[in-house]
Amino acid sequence: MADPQLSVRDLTVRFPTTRGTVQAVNGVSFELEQGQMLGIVGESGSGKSVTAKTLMNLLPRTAEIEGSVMFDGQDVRQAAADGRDHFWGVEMTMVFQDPMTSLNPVKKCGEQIAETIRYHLGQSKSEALAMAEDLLGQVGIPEPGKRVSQYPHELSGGLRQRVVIAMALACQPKLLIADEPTTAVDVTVQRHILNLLDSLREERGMSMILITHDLGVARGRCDDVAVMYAGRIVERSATETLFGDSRHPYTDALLRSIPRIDQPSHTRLDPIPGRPPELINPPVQCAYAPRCRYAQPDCLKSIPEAQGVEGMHEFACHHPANTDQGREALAANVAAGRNASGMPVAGYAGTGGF
Amino acid sequence: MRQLILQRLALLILVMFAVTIATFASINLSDTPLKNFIAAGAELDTNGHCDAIRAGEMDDTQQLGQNVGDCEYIDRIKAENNLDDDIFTRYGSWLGDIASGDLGTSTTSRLEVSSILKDRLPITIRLVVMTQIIAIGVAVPWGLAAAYRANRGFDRVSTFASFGLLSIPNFALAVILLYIFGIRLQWFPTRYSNNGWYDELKSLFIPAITLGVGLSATYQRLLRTDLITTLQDDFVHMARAKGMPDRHIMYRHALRPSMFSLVTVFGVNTGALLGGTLVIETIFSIPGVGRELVEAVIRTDPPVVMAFVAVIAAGFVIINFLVDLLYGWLDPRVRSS
Amino acid sequence: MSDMDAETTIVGADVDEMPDDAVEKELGIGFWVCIGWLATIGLVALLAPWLPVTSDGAQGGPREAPSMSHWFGTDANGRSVFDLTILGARTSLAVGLFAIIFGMVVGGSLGIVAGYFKGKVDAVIGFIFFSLLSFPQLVLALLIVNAFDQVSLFTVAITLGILAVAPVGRLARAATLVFAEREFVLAAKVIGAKHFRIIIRELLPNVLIPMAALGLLGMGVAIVAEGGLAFLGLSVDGGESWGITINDGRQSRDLQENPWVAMFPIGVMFLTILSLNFAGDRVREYFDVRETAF
Amino acid sequence: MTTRSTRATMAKLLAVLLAFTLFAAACGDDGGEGAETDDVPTDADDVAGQNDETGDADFGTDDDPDTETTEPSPEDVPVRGGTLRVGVEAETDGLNPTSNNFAVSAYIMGYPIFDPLFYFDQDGNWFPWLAETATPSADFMSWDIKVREGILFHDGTELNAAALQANFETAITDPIISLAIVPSYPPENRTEVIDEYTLRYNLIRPNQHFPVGLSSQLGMVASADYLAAAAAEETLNQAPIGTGPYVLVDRDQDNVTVLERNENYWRGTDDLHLDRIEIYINTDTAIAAEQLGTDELDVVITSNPDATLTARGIDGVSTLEGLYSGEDFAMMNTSKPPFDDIRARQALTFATDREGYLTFIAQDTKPLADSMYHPDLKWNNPDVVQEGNMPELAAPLVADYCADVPEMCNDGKINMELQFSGPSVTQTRIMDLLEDGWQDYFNITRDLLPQDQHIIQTATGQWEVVTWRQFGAVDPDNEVVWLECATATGVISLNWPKYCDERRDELLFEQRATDDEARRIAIMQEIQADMNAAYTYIFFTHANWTFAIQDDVRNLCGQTGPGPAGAEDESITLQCNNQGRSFFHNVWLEDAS
Repeated sequence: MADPQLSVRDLTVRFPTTRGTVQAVNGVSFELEQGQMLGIVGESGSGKSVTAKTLMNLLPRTAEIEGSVMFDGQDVRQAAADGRDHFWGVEMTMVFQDPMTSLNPVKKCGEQIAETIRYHLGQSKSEALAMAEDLLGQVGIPEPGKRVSQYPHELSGGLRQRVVIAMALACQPKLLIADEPTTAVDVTVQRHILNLLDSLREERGMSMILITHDLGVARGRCDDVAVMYAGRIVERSATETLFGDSRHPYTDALLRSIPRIDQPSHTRLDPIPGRPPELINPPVQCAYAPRCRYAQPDCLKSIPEAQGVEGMHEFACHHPANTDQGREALAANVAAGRNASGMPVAGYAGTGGF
Repeated sequence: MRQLILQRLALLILVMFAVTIATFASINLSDTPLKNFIAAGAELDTNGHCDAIRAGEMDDTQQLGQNVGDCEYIDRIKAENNLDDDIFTRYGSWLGDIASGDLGTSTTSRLEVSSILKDRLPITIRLVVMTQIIAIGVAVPWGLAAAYRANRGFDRVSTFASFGLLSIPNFALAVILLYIFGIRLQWFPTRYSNNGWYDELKSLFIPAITLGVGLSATYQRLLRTDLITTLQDDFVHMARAKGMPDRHIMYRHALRPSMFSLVTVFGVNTGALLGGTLVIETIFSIPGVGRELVEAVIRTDPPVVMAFVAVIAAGFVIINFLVDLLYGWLDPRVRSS
Repeated sequence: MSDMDAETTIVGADVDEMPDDAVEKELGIGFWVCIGWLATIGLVALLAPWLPVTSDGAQGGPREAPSMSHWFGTDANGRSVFDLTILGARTSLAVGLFAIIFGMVVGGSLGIVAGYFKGKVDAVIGFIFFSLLSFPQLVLALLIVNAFDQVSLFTVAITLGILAVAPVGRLARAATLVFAEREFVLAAKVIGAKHFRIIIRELLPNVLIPMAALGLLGMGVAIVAEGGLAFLGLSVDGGESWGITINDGRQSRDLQENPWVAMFPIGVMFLTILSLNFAGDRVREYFDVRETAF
Repeated sequence: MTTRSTRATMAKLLAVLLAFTLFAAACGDDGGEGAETDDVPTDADDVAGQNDETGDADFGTDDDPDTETTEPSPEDVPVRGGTLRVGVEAETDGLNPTSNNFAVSAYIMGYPIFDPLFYFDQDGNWFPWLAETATPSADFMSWDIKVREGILFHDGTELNAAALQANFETAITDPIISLAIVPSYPPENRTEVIDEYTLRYNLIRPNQHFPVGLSSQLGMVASADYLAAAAAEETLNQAPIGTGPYVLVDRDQDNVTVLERNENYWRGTDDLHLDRIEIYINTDTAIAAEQLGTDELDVVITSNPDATLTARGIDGVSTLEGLYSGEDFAMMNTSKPPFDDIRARQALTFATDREGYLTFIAQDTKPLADSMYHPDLKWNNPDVVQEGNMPELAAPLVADYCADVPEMCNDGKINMELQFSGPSVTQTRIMDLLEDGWQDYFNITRDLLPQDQHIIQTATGQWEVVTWRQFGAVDPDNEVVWLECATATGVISLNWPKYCDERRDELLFEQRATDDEARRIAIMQEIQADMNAAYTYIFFTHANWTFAIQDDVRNLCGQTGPGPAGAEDESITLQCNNQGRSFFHNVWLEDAS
């Protein structure tokens, strides 16, 4: 097998603060083949956005980064250190969640797209504007000629997100990272946007990373899904595998929080009891244990190593769900009415129908 | 837009009234030589000589000493100065003159106030413009550099420096700079001169620096704070994700949306500077609005004081109006609302 | 009245998982150093009548260099610059303090009333503030001071106090506008509390914080303004202030041959203004008050 | 329109008072707001030509070791061209000699524009300049002044008797200037045109010194057309038209007044070396003095000790200091309490720190004064000693006074008001110093007034103690006006302290009636003793008007006026540094290119 287009190895990101060092990302590894789509799923604070921003070289200078990130045979971190030009925006680019804020309010839409083209591709202003207009058409914006000279505040949220996408695609990037691209737009346009991204990806043979807190969004679009929790990838596999046969109790909980998994969710995740852990000086234990229905005393003693089939289905859990070991642990906790760290545990109302 | 202009015009007129009435009242509170003179005449005329003279019963040259002190003279001055009118009547007549385009005449030099204004105002305007160019020219790159690496070495040093600059009273700075650059090093003239534009520019340079230094620190701090906020905005991340170079992002993306506080304070200061250069103009012997105003107040020259104060206040209102228009340029959202 | 006091909304940065570097707020050592300096100067000024300092009569020859007997040297009239600086602190600080208190009491009251009642009251008070601001500040001071026969400490303080009214008032108004919409105020209204009570009990304590920050900065401004008046020869008649002493020693000959006359008071004044500015800024930041236009 | 003429009148009123004042006192030390018109014509009895006094007081002195004077050396070859930049202490309201009061700065600007009818030679004797002859009647009750023929004003009109008359009539009907002249003339027929070039002045008292009065502002002759125009349009007071060697080309008030060579000057232009003269106003004269060092000015004229000291310290600059330019003093108003009582006046005198004044204020640039005459002058009474620095003598006097007049006292001290002009650093310093000396015996209220108002309040008697500068006239007869009883009453009193002494009046008029110099000296000495005993003046120091000059400025003291008619080439060397006044028409710049 050829080298994957993107390969992240043991990525660790720390932020020193006055209160201590924040372990935002901890030993994250994954690969992405060209033309594929990877979903990174997790709650706020799971490290998914930090991971994306590491790839995009958007982290504050105070961030301490370890591990390697290779893209098309190029060392991304080295490129960042060298301040390489025409890499981001051309090789890879990113779309942010809120189209209201990702467009500069004081510049015309066309101008914002054109400046990228002018800078990276060296086109003249008028050529770039013409290309911008063309791009706007490609992302399905009606009357692109008019939109070019409009300001962002004159467009609706959905149109704005399309402008952002057009902007991101301006220089034919090989990899697009979409960070919660639909959370901030109207429910009715969410699917349109996602479908647009999907079709654009296919048309252009572009790779994509879709970052979301909503497993439902990932389903049916992503080839692979990585679930992140507290800075680590807790489970990673092909999408269908994950949906059919998840191993990590956290994934399990996420799946259970989606009422109708075959439809894109427009509801927020039902809260999993408890809160994500502090990332400053975390205890040496499974980070999910305090909230885990399966947690056993050994979960509080060591951090579980990744297991399973490398590159196919990996997970990091001492008592994986949907295994005998997991079922035993769960049964014990349900019987005890609490898990190893004292969280109350009751049986599910219905049996999981996976 | 039209409504805004009309509203501003109304405000301008109201402010003009408020300011001129206050000025008129306070300048008329001051003792004037004239009042003292008449008071002295009245004091000496306890035995009613003036009445006798008015009645034609007495030869006026023999009374009250010198001929200027004679009753006729005093009566004439009183009449000519409307000193028997109340302050409202006198204010009214001043307004009438203004309305007919007559700013009056200086009570000492007897020059037309309009011609004094015509001489003085351009000098002060040039000084203010230079000051602001210097202040903005320093503050913008400085603010950008500080915000670019906020809370790092340069920013910390510059924060410290800006506090220092803010805290030097400008008269103290004026004295020090005048001494160093004017007298010791002799790089710049020690007084205003205007043999050609270059010469004038040179002579206004140190005064402009003096005024501009504190301002640049003020501006820098405002710009830095706003820039740091802006730099956390998504569109900045977006621009970086697009691979735009940092310089481009700082100047083309972050700067303009971060200029609201700066522009507001810039406007206020421009207005304030028109009337705030007086100490500096006095120290550097610049024949501008401020110095003339100080001298006119001290020598109690009401027509000059009134006209100058009115012009400065009008300038303040108008500049703030322009700043409001500038908001529109800065942010299209303001424009359309 | 204008858009200048429109509340600027801070665009929430999407820090997401990025750690919030907003450290626990503290005033920091710099703040306490500044307060220490201010306290020292204030104490010295307060105790000056009981200290062995005098401005009466020559303490030495004219323009003597600093020495053990005259730490800051002597001025043209042979008076000790050290003594003058201490006595000047009395005037300068008193003027600054009084001016800003006046500004806070008058401007603060007007601003709160304007912000609370809004409508016509606000329009009228706003207009007063705007007119005061459009008056060239030092000229206004000049006019007022000039209208008095005898310029006393009180005259100067009141004059500079009047200058402080508009800036403080506008800040108080803006802060009141914000707090007047808060739940606790609305709740008080609902239970039928009297306006006066709401203003005093609910609004004042909240509005005081930004005012205090501005007050520290404003005191610095007032002290500098007094110096400006002194430079125009219109400060306290026959008194001592930093501005007066600096003005006495500002001629180039003095700067060249006896710089101590101007430089020591400039230094002390600078440190004091710096302390006020820095402390004010820390207080502002501590209570998260946005930097205002004025 | 009404308002304008009103203000004009008001301004004139002010100027009147200024015209009377020889003072500058108050302010002269600092910013030269001083107005000095000392040449008030009086009925002096010295006969023209017999003026053998050598009281040319205002001359570069050699009694001060620091003083250097620039003496022209015979080998000096004049250089033609260049601009002379002169710094003066104050702006003048205008330059119309018939309606603006002339102080030092106005003379500096005015002398090059207007030739005077008469001026003084090096020995202090008058000689005719624009005038050709001055012929008194036998009883000295009238004088015929004949002007030289063929002289044109800058506007092309001719100087003749009619022009002279126009100047005189304008001046005598001007509320300001008239004050100085009206008392000497009859109400009717004051002047008569005798012929094309001769005007007769009729006086009410015999006057042997009549031409002396025409050496200053009153002797400057402006074009008649100009005067008529200026009467209608007052701004023309800023654009004077004379016959002088330089023409006004630009005047930017409070900044600079620019003069250029008059290429049609009646004496020819060969000796008018400078192309241009620029007179700059700089109220901070210490800075002005520094501008010599920075080569921004060529000459600075100042009475400020700091400026004098600064100038002395600059390489390549020399000073020409005039110590006979008048006296600095404090005076007391005897027309109202507390200083109507000699005990209060004595107490104030004794408590005065004259030594402090010399050390701190004068900084030894000028000597202590005991009377109105410098010891070098023959008029001086060497036996008169100004008291001061004896506070111990003040205590019993104050106690005594307060026992008698308790309502004027508080806490055993006499209440008094100290009036001074400003704002001015030097004035404030003087007040601080005086107050330090006086405050143990007096409760002092300060009254800081702008210059104009200070003068008016003083002239109209609304004061108690002021500081002043006065005296210093070449001829003692010119001091009569300050000292006689006649001017001690009325709304305006030139005898400021309002102190009337019949005996002194007799002496003053006896002096006026004689040309016996020994007798005049004896009289003046007696008057000095009387003044000393009356305790109305507390003399501090003699004044010092300083010309600070760059070394490349040549011939300031070698300048000449025209010789007798028909022999104009036999030029007469002029008196130099006359109380801060000077001509510049023969000056040249060594390095002019």
